[in-house]
Amino acid sequence: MHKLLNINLCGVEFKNPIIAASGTFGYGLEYSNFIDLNRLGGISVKGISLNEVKGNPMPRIMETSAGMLNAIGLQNVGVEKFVKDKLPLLRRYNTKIIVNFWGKTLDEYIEVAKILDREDVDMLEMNISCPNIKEGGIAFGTDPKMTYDVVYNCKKVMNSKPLVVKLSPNVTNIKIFGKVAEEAGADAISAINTLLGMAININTRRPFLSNVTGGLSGPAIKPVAVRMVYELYKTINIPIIGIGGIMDYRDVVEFYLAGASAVQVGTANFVNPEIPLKIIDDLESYCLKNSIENISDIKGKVITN
Amino acid sequence: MHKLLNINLCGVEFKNPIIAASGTFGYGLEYSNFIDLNRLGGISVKGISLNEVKGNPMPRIMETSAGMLNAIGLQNVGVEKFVKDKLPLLRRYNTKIIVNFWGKTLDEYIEVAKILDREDVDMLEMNISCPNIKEGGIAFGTDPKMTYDVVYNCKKVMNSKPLVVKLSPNVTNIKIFGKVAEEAGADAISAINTLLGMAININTRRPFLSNVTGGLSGPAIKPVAVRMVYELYKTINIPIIGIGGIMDYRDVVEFYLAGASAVQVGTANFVNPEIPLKIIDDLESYCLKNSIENISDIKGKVITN
Amino acid sequence: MKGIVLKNIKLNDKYYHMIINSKEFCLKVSAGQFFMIQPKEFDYIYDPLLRRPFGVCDIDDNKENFSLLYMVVGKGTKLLTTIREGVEIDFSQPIGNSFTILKNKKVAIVGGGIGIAPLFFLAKELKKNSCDVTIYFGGQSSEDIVFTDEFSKYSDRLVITTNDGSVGIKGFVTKPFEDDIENFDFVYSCGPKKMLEAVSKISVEHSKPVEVSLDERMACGLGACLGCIVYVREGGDVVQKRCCVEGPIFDGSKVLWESVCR
Amino acid sequence: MKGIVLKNIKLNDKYYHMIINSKEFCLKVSAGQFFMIQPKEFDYIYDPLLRRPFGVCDIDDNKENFSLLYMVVGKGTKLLTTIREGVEIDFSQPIGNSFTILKNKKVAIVGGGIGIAPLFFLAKELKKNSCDVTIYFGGQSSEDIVFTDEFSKYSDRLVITTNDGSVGIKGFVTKPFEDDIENFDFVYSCGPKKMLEAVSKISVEHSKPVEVSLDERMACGLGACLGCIVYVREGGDVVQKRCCVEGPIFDGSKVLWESVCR
Ligand SMILES: Cc1cc2nc3c(=O)[nH]c(=O)nc-3n(C[C@H](O)[C@H](O)[C@H](O)COP(=O)(O)OP(=O)(O)OC[C@H]3O[C@@H](n4cnc5c(N)ncnc54)[C@H](O)[C@@H]3O)c2cc1C
Ligand SMILES: Cc1cc2nc3c(=O)[nH]c(=O)nc-3n(C[C@H](O)[C@H](O)[C@H](O)COP(=O)(O)OP(=O)(O)OC[C@H]3O[C@@H](n4cnc5c(N)ncnc54)[C@H](O)[C@@H]3O)c2cc1C
Ligand SMILES: Cc1cc2nc3c(=O)[nH]c(=O)nc-3n(C[C@H](O)[C@H](O)[C@H](O)COP(=O)(O)O)c2cc1C
Ligand SMILES: Cc1cc2nc3c(=O)[nH]c(=O)nc-3n(C[C@H](O)[C@H](O)[C@H](O)COP(=O)(O)O)c2cc1C
Ligand code: FES
Ligand code: FES
Repeated sequence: MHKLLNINLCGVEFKNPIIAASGTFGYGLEYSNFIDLNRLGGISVKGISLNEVKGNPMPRIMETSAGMLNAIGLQNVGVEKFVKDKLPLLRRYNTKIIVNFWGKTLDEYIEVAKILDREDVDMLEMNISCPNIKEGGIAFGTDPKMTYDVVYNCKKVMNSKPLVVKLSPNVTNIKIFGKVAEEAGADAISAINTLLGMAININTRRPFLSNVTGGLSGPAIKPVAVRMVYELYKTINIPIIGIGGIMDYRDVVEFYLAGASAVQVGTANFVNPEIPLKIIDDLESYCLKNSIENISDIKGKVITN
Repeated sequence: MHKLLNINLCGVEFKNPIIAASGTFGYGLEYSNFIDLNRLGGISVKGISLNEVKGNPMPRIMETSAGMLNAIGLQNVGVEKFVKDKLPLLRRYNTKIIVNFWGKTLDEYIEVAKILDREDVDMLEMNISCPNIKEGGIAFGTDPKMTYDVVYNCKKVMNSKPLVVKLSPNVTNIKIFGKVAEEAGADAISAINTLLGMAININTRRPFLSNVTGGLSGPAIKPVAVRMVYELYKTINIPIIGIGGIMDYRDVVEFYLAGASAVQVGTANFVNPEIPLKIIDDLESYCLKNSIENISDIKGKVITN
Repeated sequence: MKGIVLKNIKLNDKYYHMIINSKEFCLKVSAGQFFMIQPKEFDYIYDPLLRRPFGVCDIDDNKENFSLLYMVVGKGTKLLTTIREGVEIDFSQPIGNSFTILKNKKVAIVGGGIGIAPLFFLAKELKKNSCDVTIYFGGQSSEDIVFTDEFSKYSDRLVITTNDGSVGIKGFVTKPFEDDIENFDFVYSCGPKKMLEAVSKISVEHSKPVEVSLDERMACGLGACLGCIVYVREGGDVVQKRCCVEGPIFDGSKVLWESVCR
Repeated sequence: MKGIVLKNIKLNDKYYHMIINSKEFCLKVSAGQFFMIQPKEFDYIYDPLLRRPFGVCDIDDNKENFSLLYMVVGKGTKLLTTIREGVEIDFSQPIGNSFTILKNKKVAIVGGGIGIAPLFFLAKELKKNSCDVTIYFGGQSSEDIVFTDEFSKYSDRLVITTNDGSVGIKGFVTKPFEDDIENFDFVYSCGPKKMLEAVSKISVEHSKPVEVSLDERMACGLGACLGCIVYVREGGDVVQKRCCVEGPIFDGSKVLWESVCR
C-alpha cells in the first residue's frame, strides 16, 4: 500500500516512517479507540524501567507558547507488567513496537535491555535524556563517558534487537554524543528529547510544575531539533530518527531533508490524535506530487552551498 | 516618577528595569520616531566590534512557531563610527546606554572594551554567545576556560564601567559559565542569547537562512530562558539580566521571580515597538495592585518547596 | 468529531454559552462526561496549542445539539469567544466516566462558579429519573449566578449563595448545604477544589455518598500523557487515577484531597 | 496606529482587498510606501508572531481610508482573511521611501502578480500629475488579473498578459513592455524578483530610468533588525541598504540582482 513510504530501519521494515513518540502515546492501547493503530509505522511506548515508577507529584504539565512543559517523571508499570499485560495486546496490531527504556543506574539499564531483548518487540530505544528524574536519565545523556558506558554495556547483553539511543538536546555539542553512541554500538539515534524549561505562575509565585523544571516539547522546539538532526547527519553514519515539534507532513519533509531516516510524532498526538494518520496520507500525496519514489530519496538532501 | 520600578544595577541607576535587547533595537535611534526613548530603563545597542562588519548574506531572518530565527552575523559600524556618529545622538536621550560588544579574537575583545570604557556609556555587555559568526562569538561562550580568559582580560583593562557578560544557552550547564564569569570579574550576567536553530524551505530544499543555522528567539524560548535564570540565581551572587521571549509585564514578573534583577526585551520590539513602554506601564500597575514597593522586592521569590 | 457552532452567546463579561450541533456526540454522551475542543478555527496556528477540556452542560431533547458553558480565563477561552456561528469546529468524543444517575432519591447538587456547568445536565437527568433535586449554587458575586431560570426548572429547590451577598444568601455555599444534609440520600458536586473537599468532608461526616467532578490540567484527554493524575484510596492503598479517563467523577470520600488541592 | 476594518473582500481564491479607515495614516502616506500589520485580532497570540508588510494599494479621495490588496500565501495572510468588518486593527505608520512622481511624462508601469498592489496607488498619482500611463500587468493565469476596471481608469493603455494565455497576451509581461520601451521616459515596476531584474535590464539597455519596489522578508520594518538588506551600487562601491527604511523603492539599474534573486 504505502510503497512510497516503506522504510527499512536497522533491518526492521516499517510500512511508513511515522512513529508515535515515547511518552506521548501511552502504551499505544490508549489510542486504539480513537485511531487505527495498524496504520502507524511504529509506536515507541512510554519509557519502561525495571520496577514500576509512580512519577512526580502533580502538577505535571503546562502549556507554553507553541509548546508544553512536562515533568511526568517517567511513570510506568515496570518491565514485567509491561511485557505481561501491555505487550500482548499491543502485538495484535500490525505496527512496529519500539520499547523506550531507562534505568536509574547502569545496572538497571542493562537489566531492562536484557529482558526486553528476549521479548517480542521490534526495537529498543534507550532514553538517556529525560530531564525529569533526579537519578539516572539525563546524567547518562550529558556526559560522553557515561553515554559510552551505558550504550556499550546494554548492546553487549543484546543479541537480537536493534538499539536506538535517544539523545538529549541539553548539551553544548550533540555531535559528540551521536559519535560516542555510534562508537559504543548504537544502531540508530533518535533526536531530540525535550529541552529543559521552566514556567512560573505569577499569581501563586510557584512553578507551574511540582518538579520546578520540565521538558519543553512541541512546535516551539522544532528549529532546535532540525538543527541537531542536521548536525548529527553530517557526523555519524547510523540512521537518525528525527523528533521535535512535528505537526504536519511539511515538518516531516523538513526533518528528512536535514538527514532523518524516520520521525517520531510527540506532542501533536495530544493536540489531535488523528494528526499522525493525516501526516501519513499527506506525505504520500507529497511524494506522488513531487515524483519521489520513496521518501528515503530525500534524506539529507538539504542544499547548503 | 517610577519609584516602584527604579533599580540600581552594578551602581548604575535605571529608572526602570526594562532594557531594549541588543540586536533588536539597532543603535536606539531607529526607534526614536516610533516611541519615546526617554521612557526606557536602558538600551543595549547592536553588538559592536573593533572594525565595521557587513554581516551574513541574505536571507537572514525567518519566522518559526512563536519565535524567529536570525543570522544577521553581527553587522555593525565598528566601534569608532559608533562612538563618533551614533553615541552622541543616543546620549541626547535620558536612558542608560549599554554597549553590547564582541571580538573575533581575545585581543579584539580587549581592544573594544578598552575603547568603550573611556567613552560616555553606562555599561558594557560582552557578547560571548552569538551563534551566527564563524570566528569568536559562541566559542568564547561554550568553553569555560575561554570564557574566563576573555572576561578576566577585558575586566583588567576596564577602569570605570561595569561589565555584563551575556551567556549562551547552547551549553550543557549554564551554571558553570555563570560561575566562571563571576570569578573572572563580571559585574553582572545577562541570559540568554538565542538558541541555535535551523529551518528548511521544503520547496527549494534550502535552509531559510543563508547561514544555514541561526539564533532562535521569541516566546518559544521563554521556558528555557526562565529555567536558566533560575539556575544562575541559585549559583551566583552578581545580578542577572533576564532575556528571552518577554512579550508583556507578566513575563517580566516571571523572570524576576526566577531571580532576574532587570530584563531585556528583544524580539517583541519587532512585533510592536510600543511593547516595552506598555510593559513599563503595566508593571507599575502590577506593583501598585500587589503592594510591591519596588519591583526588586520580588527578585528570586519563586516558591519551590 | 466535528460540528457546527449554532450559538456562542455572551451571558456576561465572564461567562459564555456555546451550542454545537452533533448528533453523533449527543448519542454517546452521559451526564458528567466532558470533551476536548480546539479553541480556534485554524489547526495551523500553534498558540494556543492544546485542546481545552469542557464539561457537557446540556443536550437538547432531540439529542442533536449539545452545549458548553464556559468562563473566560485565558488564551483558549478568550479565543473561543470569537468563534462565529456557522463555523465548523473540531472536538473529541465524550470522555471519561459519568455521574451515577439514581432513581426516586432525594439528592443534593452543590455547584461553585463555573463548576455549575456539568451539573445542569446532571439535574436534568436526575429529574427525568424522578429524583427530588435540591441545587446549591454558589458564586463570588451576582455575575457568577447564571441560568437560574433553567436550574429552577430542573430542581425542586434552588438555593443561591454569593460571597459578597449580591444575590442569594451571603457566604459560602457549603453552609446551607450542611444545614440540610440530613435530608439527602446522595450528594453531587463540581466547583473549586477547596469547595469539593469541604462538600466531601461534610458528606462523609454525615455518611452520605458523594460524587465530585474534578478539573485537572489536561494535555491529551485520552489517558496517554499521565498529566492529570488524581490520588484515590482503594482498599488500603493509594492508587493513581487519570482524571480524564478514570474520572472526572470520583467518590469524594476516597479522594486524597491533600494531593489535589492547590 | 489603529484603524477600523471597513471591508475585507474576497476577490477570488487567491486575492483579498481590505479597506481600513485611518485619516492619520492617509495624510502621511505616499505612493510606494508600505506598512506592517498585525495579521490577527489578538496581541496575546504568538503564532504568527511578527507583523506582515504590505504595500498601500489605494487611498480614497477624502484621504480617510486606505486599502491593501493581498495574496493568501501562509499563516499570516490566511488569518488576515478572517478579520471581520468593524474590528479595530493594529498597523504601523507608512514606512519607507516612495516612487518618484513625475509630471507630464510618458511612463510605463510593469506589474507582476501581487506586485500590482502598490502600482495602483502609483498610477493614480501619475495620472493626477498628467502623465501618460501605460500599465503592463502580467500574471500566471486569469485569477491573477484583478482590478482591471480600476486600472483602466487610471491608465491610458492597459496591457494584460498571462503565462497560460487565459486572459490577455500569452507569455511574460516583459515582452510587450520591451516592444514598446522606446515610447517611455520612465519605468516603474513591482513583482517577482526575476521580473524586476528583467525589467531593470531592459530599461538600462534602452537608457530608461527605472524604479523597482523590492519585497524582502522583514521582521521589524523599522530599520533595526538588519534582516532586509539589499545590495546597491553607489559610486564605485557596493553598499548595503535596508529594504524597509531605505527602500522599498530602488533604482533598478543600481541593484545587485545576483545578491537579491532567489
Ligand atoms: C474535566 C474538565 C471539565 C471542565 N469543564 C469546564 C466547563 O464546563 N466550563 C469551563 O469554563 N471550564 C471547564 N474546565 C476548565 C477549562 O478547561 C479551563 O478553564 C480552560 O482549559 C482554560 O483554558 P485557557 O486557555 O482559557 O486558559 P490558560 O490558562 O491559557 O490555559 C493553559 C493550560 O492550562 C489548562 N488549564 C487552565 N486552567 C485549567 C483548569 N481549571 N482545568 C483544567 N485545565 C486547565 C488548559 O487546558 C491549558 O492547557 C474544565 C476542566 C476539566 C479538566
Ligand atoms: C515591502 C513589502 C510590500 C509587500 N506588499 C504586499 C502586498 O501589497 N500584497 C501582498 O499580498 N503581499 C505583499 N508583500 C508580501 C507579504 O508581506 C507576504 O506575502 C506576507 O508577509 C506573507 O505572510 P504569511 O504569513 O501569509 O506567509 P508566511 O510564509 O507564513 O510568512 C512567514 C514569514 O515570512 C515573511 N514573508 C513571507 N513571504 C514574504 C514575502 N514575499 N515578502 C516579505 N516577507 C515575506 C513574513 O513576513 C513572515 O515573517 C509585501 C512584502 C514587502 C516586504
Ligand atoms: C508528556 C510527555 C512525556 C514524555 N515521556 C517520554 C519518555 O518516557 N521517554 C522518552 O524518551 N521521551 C519522552 N518524551 C519526549 C518525547 O518522546 C519527544 O522526544 C519530545 O516530546 C519532542 O517531540 P515533540 O515536540 O513532537 O513532542 C515525553 C514527552 C512528553 C510531552
Ligand atoms: C535579529 C536579532 C539580532 C540580535 N543581535 C544580537 C547582538 O548583536 N548581540 C547580542 O548579544 N544579542 C543579539 N541578539 C539576541 C537578543 O539580544 C536576545 O538575547 C535574544 O533575542 C532573546 O531575547 P528575545 O526572545 O526577547 O528576542 C539578537 C537577536 C535578534 C532576534
Ligand atoms: S490528560 Fe493526558 S492522561 Fe489525562
Ligand atoms: S525589516 Fe528590520 S531592518 Fe528592515
